[in-house]
Amino acid sequence: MSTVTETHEPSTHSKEPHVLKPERSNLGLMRPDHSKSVIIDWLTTVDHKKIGIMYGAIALFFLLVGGLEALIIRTQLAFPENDLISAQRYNQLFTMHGTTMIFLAIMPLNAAFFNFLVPLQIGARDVAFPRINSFSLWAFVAGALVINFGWVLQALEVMGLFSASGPTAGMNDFVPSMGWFGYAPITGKEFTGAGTDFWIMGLQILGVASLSAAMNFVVTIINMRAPGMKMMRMPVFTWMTLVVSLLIVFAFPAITIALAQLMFDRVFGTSFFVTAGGGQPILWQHLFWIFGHPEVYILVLPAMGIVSEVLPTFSKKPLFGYAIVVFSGAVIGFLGFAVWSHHMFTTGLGKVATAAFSLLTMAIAVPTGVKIFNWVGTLWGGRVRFSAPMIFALGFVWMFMMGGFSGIMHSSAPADAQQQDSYFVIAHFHYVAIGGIFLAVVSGIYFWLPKILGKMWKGNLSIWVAVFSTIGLNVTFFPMHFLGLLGMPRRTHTYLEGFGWETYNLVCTIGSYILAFGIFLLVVDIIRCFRSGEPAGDDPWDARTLEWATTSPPQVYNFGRTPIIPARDALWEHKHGPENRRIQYEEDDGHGIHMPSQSWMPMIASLGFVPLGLGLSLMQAGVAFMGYVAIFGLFMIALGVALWAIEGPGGYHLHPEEAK
Amino acid sequence: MSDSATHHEDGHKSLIIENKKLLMWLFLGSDCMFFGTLISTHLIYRKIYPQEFEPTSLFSLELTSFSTFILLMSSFLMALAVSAMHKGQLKSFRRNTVGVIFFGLIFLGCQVYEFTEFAHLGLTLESGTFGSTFYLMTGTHGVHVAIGVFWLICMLFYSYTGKMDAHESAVDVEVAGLYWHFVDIVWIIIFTVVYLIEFIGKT
Amino acid sequence: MKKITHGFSRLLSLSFALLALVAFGGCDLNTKMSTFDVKGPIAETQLDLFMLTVWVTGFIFLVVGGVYVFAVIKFREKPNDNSPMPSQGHGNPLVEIGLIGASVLLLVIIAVPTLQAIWYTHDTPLNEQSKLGNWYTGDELSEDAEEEVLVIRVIGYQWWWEFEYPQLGINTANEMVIPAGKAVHLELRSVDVIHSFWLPRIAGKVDLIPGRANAMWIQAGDNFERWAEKTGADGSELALQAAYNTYLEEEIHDYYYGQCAEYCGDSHARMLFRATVVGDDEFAEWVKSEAEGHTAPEGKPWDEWYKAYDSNPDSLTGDLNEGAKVFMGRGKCIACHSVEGNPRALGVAGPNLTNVGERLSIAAGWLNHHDEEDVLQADKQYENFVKWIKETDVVKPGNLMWKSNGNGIGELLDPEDPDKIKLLTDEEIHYLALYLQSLK
Amino acid sequence: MSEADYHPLPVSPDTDHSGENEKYHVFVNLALVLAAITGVELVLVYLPFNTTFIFTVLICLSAFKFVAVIAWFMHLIYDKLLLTLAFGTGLVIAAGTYTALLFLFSRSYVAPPEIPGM
Ligand code: HEA
Ligand code: HEA
Ligand code: HEC
Ligand code: CUA
Ligand SMILES: [Cu+2]
Repeated sequence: MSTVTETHEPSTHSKEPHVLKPERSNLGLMRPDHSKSVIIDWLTTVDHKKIGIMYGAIALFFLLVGGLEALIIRTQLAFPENDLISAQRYNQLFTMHGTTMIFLAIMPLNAAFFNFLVPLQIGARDVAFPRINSFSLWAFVAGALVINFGWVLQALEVMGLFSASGPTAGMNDFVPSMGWFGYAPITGKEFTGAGTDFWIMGLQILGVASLSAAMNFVVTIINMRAPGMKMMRMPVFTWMTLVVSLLIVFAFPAITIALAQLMFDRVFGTSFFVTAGGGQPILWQHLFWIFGHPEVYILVLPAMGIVSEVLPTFSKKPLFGYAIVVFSGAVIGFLGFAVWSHHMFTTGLGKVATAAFSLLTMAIAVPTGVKIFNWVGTLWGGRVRFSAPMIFALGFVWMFMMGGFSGIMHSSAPADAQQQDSYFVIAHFHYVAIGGIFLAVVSGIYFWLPKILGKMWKGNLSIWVAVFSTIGLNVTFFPMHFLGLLGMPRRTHTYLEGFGWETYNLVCTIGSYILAFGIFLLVVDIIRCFRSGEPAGDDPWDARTLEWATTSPPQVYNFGRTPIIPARDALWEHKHGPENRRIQYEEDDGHGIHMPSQSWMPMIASLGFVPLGLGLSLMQAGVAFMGYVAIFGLFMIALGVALWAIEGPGGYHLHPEEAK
Repeated sequence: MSDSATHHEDGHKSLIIENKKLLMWLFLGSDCMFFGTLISTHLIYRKIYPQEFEPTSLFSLELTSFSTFILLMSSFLMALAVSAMHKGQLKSFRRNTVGVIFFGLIFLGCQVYEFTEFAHLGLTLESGTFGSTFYLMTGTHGVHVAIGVFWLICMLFYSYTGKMDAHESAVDVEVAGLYWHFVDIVWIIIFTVVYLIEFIGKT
Repeated sequence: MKKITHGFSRLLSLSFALLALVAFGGCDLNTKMSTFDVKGPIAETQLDLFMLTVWVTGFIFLVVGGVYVFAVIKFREKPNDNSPMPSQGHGNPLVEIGLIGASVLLLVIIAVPTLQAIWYTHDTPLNEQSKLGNWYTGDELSEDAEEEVLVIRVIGYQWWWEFEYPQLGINTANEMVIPAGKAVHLELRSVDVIHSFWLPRIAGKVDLIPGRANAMWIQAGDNFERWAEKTGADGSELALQAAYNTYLEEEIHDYYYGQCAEYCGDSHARMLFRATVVGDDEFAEWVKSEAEGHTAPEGKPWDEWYKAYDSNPDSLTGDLNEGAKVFMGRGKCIACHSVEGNPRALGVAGPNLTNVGERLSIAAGWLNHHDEEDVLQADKQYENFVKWIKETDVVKPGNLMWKSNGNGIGELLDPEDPDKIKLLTDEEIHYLALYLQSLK
Repeated sequence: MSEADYHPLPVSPDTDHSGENEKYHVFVNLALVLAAITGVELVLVYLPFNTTFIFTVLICLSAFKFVAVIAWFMHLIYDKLLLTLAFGTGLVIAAGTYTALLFLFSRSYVAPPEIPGM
């Protein structure tokens, strides 16, 4: 193993070098620790950093997929009565675009940051349950596969090689096509085919992945902090992770049950949302948005966390009003549960309910505003350096504010009656999604990739990424406000001439290509950094938090010895603060560092979801033997969990100086 | 599943709550939302279609009270089992756990009986919203009970392997216990809002 | 670093230039479905509220954005800046509280009119003038109906609209007719999936949800009091009334565009509708003609026509008779469509075709045959009928008229060989189109 | 069970279990109370009181049982406050959300089934 190169790491007495050999687990099988094969090493890893990197890579891939879908959408809409793609294909594209972006791109991107950073920021060895962490990752992959499998079937259908014969016989939509919030009753089996089943099963699996990951992070943050890392000393990003994890824990059950009910409607003939049996389709909307609104804060709070790290670093000042920023994050999360019906202002809720949800929604502007004000306060009197991460963070504040303001326009229910389901909504949430979350995530990538890879960015391509993506996103999404107000409904695959929408649509489409070029440059920049970046050093940005105190990239064990944290902004205080705020390290007790063992079982258990999900969905489409495949999947999950329980946690000890 | 990086001495616990215990409480908090969704779905449809279905003609208050009582007692035994484990009294732990498992199985038996009975009388998953919500809700609860029984059986077997560790295993049992009690309190709610209130003024 | 700052400011200026171009560069806000060019109290209330939110947030945007830009520029790192560390301030509770207070205050400015508007749009416009008894000049109404406002039951189907007028006993599709200046109560129902009724220039949308009884108010143009109050006009009662009528005639009387606003399946984009706003007399006339419906071709009574049709169809000749024969016969149109007056055309699965020849569009507003001035163009209309009957599934993929469990016109069987599908021939379609054109 | 397979476990020294014996009595008492309440509930529905009254009492009784099991059987009152927070947040959000949801549904919004054309 490698040696510790941390500058402030006191040297420890050296140990006799010896080679680590994998041991047997309680099952009698060899554990995949210290495997020679890189692939096996990554597949079985329980290292939060590797898991984070995998989350990030997969999420970036899906960002491109979702973006590509958006580009096709935009191309179709460039001209009135365009027939580049059929109505059905268009509907599938926007459904998959929304689902992909939210569940397969932004959420896992956030998860990537959580995984990589949180244990480092709190000075922990790893997350609380490393194997559950691996399970979450692979369950996410399984869900992504199941949701996207429809594209394969759809391709086969187009080639005439497949058609549905089961309960959804005659329907040829194998990719979900009911919108990302899948309002009943269009998800019923009279209206949509197997695509809906893939969507249900995929989201259900992604829900399992998110829930397990979120619980893991709450426990990690509460229990695994280094000595002295009090709650109010934690970096804001870690705080936001905690809030988001709690939101996931409490919001996902609503959609899990709703999806289960929907699945029962489709498979077992229940009538939760089927009008013929007395079901009320509107119940779905409530259950979905009870999850769905907290979900949008699940997406944005990590972005706010990232920005709250970047702004102070590049202003050389502590975050203005740390406690209030943290508190307002928690308030946003909590209030987020009380506003779900603002997505349903046009469903006839009644006066009192409409008024209540209107006012509650407006109230969210206050804690959000507090954050904006404190970010401005952080810049005020600081020394603002325009490094790459900072440019994007500054862009975030501006663009997010704009998106927030259109949110406020929505929150006034009577005004929303004109905006709901029009392009105005699309404009609103793309401003918060691209202008907000996406810019923040890019800022995070520019900020932390040197830590992750140990390599520094080359040159100033980042400026061009900023130029093209910022211009692109404004040109794409600003005109959409006007489109919406001029009456263009969303989710329409084409439109007639003469409604005054032609120019705007063309401009939007051009903008989306500019944006795509910006993102293309980002990918190029990442590849360049990866392939030929210069060594970054431990702390290239003169940053403030603990993750910069270790090596870049960090060692498997994160910190050779556990740091003792004397203050908030621990590294900053260490570098610039008084003597008594230096980071100390715990005495070496000679045992070495205990490392968790790697394992196949989480992956086996979670990949069992693939046959389970596909089996149940294909059963609906009438493919033979799919019931057995589903049962096999169930069996695989059970087996994985059982072996996981029996094999025992294992673990081995590392001595950082060994290799010397 | 003992799976924790802090398994050995190098972990630092900020608050001295066992990881697993915290995890279980979080899960239970989450489970409140799960059952909240199920129960409220049921109540909503009862509220808007009060005339659609007359459940008192199906429900047997005697049977349900009996199974409620059984579940409460199992909860009591579970509490004793956890306590025994903390005191290191393996024998007492086993005795109580067998009781819990036994009662759990009786409860499941009652539920299976109830379901088949109702199905005979014409209430099925397909018979309107009442059937749908009732079966999914009580069924999900039943699955929870079944998982709990399975878990405790595993614990019981494990106690004979001699691998039990004083502290770790006590926590494991406590966590299983928390789960079991939660299943019990969910039933307390269901018993009242799904069964009992239907009978008010109808007897 | 200098280069970066440079790039950043260039980026800002460039994007602003583009934004300005897009936002203000010759765009017309008075389009067919614009929420700016509104008519009537409901859409006006909604627009006013929207503009209020724009002003308030715009104000905040300028202030906060201004301070923000100022901070970024003022406190940027200057080259050769050797001054010590910036002061490490952690926050200032007074500033925070002040800003929170200010935000709350600004929100109240939005919140109060919001509440008023919620109540207003939910239970307004029931005014004396809108009661049917006070303006409806057509046939006798029941006593209850005289005291009520006009009710229209809007029923959403994949992908067309049915408009039923229960008090007047008529039923039409895709193009509704409403009186100017009167409040109208809409009952919104759906039979399949969720749709949403959106007539932007008259009112914001409300959804049609299966299993749910939704309702909304619409009103095209102000009623007399509101108009008088707004214009501040005064004069004799008679002069005022005349001025008011001119206002209705010139500003409100119009052809309005609406569209389904909730995703409802494949052809959601092609589920449009129209509302014609007319004066009281014109409305009564329209109701009368809807209720009477049509006679058989050449003014024949239907029982006579059917007698001839049943005994010897060949005796019925001429374009319209040929069309009617296909309509009642091989086309099976009457299985799904009703035509008022025709005793056998009683189908309910498709739109009511009474006066379909008068409508300016078919296929739920997707195929239009009117010019800029909303005047019907007969040749375009003919083309559209032909196109619709010939390529129903192309115009609206997934449409029930084309395929519907063997009843659709894409599934018509050959009478000679019932195992084969035989679509309508061009000739048959030609006659059908002529016949449909004659339904006015 | 023979003595042979009786393996007493050493009590881990780091945790204090002196309270376990008192808990035993608490548990027994609680079990009795819970059983009694269940009995009372059962009788209650048969009594000819005002329905709202019975309804309220039933809800209160079951809420008490609910809280009691959590507090004592599940040790919450003996445990760290943080656990109460973790669980309580979920409970409060669930209770609040779903109570609100119940009020959002009303019979007056249910459309009568006869729709022309159906
Ligand atoms: C990604 C995250 C995200 C975020 C952060 C937000 C933030 C907000 N959203 Fe948004 N929203 C979405 C994602 C998001 N939204 C999505 C995806 C949809 C559509 C779903 C779909 O239909 O597909 C949607 C839809 C949506 C609707 C429904 C529209 C409709 O369909 O009719 C509404 C209605 O109220 C709304 C409101 C708000 C409000 C009030 C905020 C607030 O949190 C914003 C608060 C921020 C500010 C206000 C700016 C900064 C504040 C200040 C500078 C302080 C001073 C300001 C004031 C006093 C006003 N949103
Ligand atoms: C966080 C989420 C997120 C993100 C990031 C985006 C990103 C984008 N969205 Fe998204 N969008 C949604 C969430 C998001 N969207 C949701 C939830 C909906 C609602 C869905 C529904 O109605 O159900 C929606 C709907 C939606 C619509 C409305 C469709 C309709 O209602 O009919 C449109 C239309 O313009 C659109 C456009 C775009 C564009 C142009 C981008 C761009 O920002 C994308 C930019 C990215 C790229 C262009 C990728 C880069 C690509 C390359 C570099 C090419 C090379 C790649 C390969 C060869 C692999 N989106
Ligand atoms: C199986 C049922 C069915 C049959 C048979 C049928 N139609 Fe239709 N028709 C419909 C439906 C449903 C619509 C609404 C389609 C839409 O706009 O989405 C429709 C719409 C129309 C319209 C447009 C009405 C409008 O105002 O938009 C015309 C015209 C029409 N049909 C004519 C015909 C003729 C002529 C025939 C016979 C050759 C016929 N239909 C047979 C179901 C049917
Ligand atoms: Cu009907 Cu969209
Ligand atoms: Cu929302």
